[in-house]
Amino acid sequence: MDDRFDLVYRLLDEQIVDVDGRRCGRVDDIELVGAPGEPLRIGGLLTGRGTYAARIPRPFRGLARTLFGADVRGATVQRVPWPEVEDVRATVSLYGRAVDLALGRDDRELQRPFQRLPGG
Amino acid sequence: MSTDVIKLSHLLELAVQDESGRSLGHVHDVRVHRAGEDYVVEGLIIGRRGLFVRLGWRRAPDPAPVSPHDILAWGDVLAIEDDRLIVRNAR
Amino acid sequence: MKVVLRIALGIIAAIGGFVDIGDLVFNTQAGAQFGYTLMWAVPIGVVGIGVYAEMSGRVAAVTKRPVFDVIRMRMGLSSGLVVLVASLFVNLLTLSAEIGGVAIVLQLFFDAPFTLFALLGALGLITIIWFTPFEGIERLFGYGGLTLFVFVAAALHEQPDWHAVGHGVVPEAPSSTLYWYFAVGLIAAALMPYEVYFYSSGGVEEGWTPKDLLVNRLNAIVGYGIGGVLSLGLMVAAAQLFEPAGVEPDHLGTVALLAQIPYGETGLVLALLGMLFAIGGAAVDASFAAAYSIAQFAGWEWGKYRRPSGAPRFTCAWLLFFALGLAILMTGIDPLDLTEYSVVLSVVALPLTYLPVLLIARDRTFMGDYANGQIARVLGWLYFVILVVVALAAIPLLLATNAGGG
Amino acid sequence: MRRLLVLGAFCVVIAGCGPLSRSELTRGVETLSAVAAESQLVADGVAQDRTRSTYARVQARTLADDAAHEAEKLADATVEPGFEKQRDRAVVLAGRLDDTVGSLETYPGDERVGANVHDELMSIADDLDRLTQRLGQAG
Repeated sequence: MDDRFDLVYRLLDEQIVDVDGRRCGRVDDIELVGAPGEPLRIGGLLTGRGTYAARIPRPFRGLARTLFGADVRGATVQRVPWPEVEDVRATVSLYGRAVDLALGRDDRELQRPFQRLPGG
Repeated sequence: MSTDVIKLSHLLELAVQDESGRSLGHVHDVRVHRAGEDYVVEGLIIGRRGLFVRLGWRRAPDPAPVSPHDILAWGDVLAIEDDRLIVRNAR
Repeated sequence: MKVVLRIALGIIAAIGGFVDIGDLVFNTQAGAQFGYTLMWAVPIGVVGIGVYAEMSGRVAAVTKRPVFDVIRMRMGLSSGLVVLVASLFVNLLTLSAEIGGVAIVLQLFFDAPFTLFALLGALGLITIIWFTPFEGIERLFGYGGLTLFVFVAAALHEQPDWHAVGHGVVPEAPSSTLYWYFAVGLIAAALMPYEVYFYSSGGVEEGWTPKDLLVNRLNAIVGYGIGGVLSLGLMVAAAQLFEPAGVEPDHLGTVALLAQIPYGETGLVLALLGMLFAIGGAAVDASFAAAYSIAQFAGWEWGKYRRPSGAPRFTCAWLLFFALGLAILMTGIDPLDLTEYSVVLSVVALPLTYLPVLLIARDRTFMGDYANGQIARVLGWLYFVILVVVALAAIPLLLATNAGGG
Repeated sequence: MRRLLVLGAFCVVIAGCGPLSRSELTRGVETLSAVAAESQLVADGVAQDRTRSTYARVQARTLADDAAHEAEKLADATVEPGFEKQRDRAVVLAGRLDDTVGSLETYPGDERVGANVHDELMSIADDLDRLTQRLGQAG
């Protein structure tokens, strides 16, 4: 990844892909660690529908929470610690597998009924 | 080192004012650079051409600034409040 | 040699896949109402879809990003969400209209209740999608749609008045609101955005790289260009066979008469088969376009290159859209009314999805040497202006003409 | 949303009950002419055995429904004073059109019926044309 880049332009809203090439969410928000007067660094990426409300103009946040769910860590929002990010190019690639980071869980849960069908 | 967490979504579109309350526009993007294993924030891209910046309109291929005075060094940020971001008065 | 064959097969599929229920209806009605005088609108739409498809295919090949990926990254979450909801809505109307079209054609073959065939048609399409790989789906419907060339043959068979055809290349100056409504409808019918979502996602599905840019360009220019000939064939045939007789083709079945009159039962069967494949293919494309949009926006795994269980939420999405499309049909709404609304509303939403693609296609950060060149830049922006004008004109015209009812 | 629906329903009611203007009556007759024209093409196909019977039947049924629908619409509406006669004439012709195309639906494979229907449709089309002309001259 580039030594210098802009978060919105290059990282926010990008596709996250795990080491097996599986798409497992988008960069819906970014956690920055630090405070004014001291360094601020990227702490991790947030992904999941629970982040949507915070991204939407204030008047619609209540509606968004109803539609997409509130921010519940581990349930509607998953955090990917920054050291797990391998590279930021066309996609955001991870060192690990989605399952180990609790990403793409809904896909795995829905997988089983389809696997039982012929051709599934 | 502080463990305060600021979400990017909170910074985006936040109104920027200096100490005397003069409006400087809104935050449109955040520029980071590599520092060892980490990426640290070097400044905020602020201004009034928000939509164009967001759409990638006035962007050079490299993250060259939109225009030098639209980049605000992180060191100049004094406080982040709920609905605004306060920066040091321009010298 | 093998490469040439592969390219040719792809282009042929693009030709056959160009026409859907909207093209069938609008071109035939335009010819029946206004003779050759609206022919100019077809190339405007065809070049537009070519430009849009070429850019989005190029972006897909170079950056591996299909259209809704680009929309999400360029417009962000909240604006992107608005675009997503708008596109899903018109996509659903389109899908519903196409399923209805399949049911009507089946009815013309076998004469049984419409609702039964809507159900059977949808189940048939779902089964085909379930078991057939991506390329197979594209080819099956694309090749089947080629029998629509019977309409081009019909148009030539009737010896068109070439002088009048020549006049059709420029708009008529003092014309009615209905005339302009049809102009917008013709442009919109050629420019249905679901085709582009499907096309660019297909590029990613087939693993396109910059090496495939020639294929992409040929598909967009030659494939869609020849597809446009089908549209013109319908219009010219209707101008000769329907306009003098005073026929107003308000039913999908009427379109098939254009082939039956010169070629009898053979022509009729070819026309109906072509319509079945073209409309069925469009239903598949539209359902996939909807599922691609949601999955790309939300970051789910997607793609037909995986088995249905390999991208389960994506699979659920297209199944759900089939169900919703059927549900709309079950309300008893006329599929042709649905078609008109879906075509006109599509063009209203179109600039929203077109602009992000244009912005990425010109951006050297993402595209490197493959960013828009001189021609693509000029055409790209020219079409942005045209699209905005057409989008702004569409709704007032729809209301003023009572959806083409006069 | 509910207000919109009520407003929409109101418009439909108004449009359905207001007196039919001459241009609306003319438009109705033109629709019948278009149905007659298309039916002739279908009947032609049957007469010359150049079609499939399922296609002819479904298409004839659809067209007969169009004619019946138009007949109902015209019969239910009040018209501008002075046009009652033309309206009644249009309703009669729509009924004839419905019946004629209907027999095509019953015998979509019978060439003789096809030919008869075609001739009958020609005469209905002529009558409709005359009616349109009269509507054009009046007023």
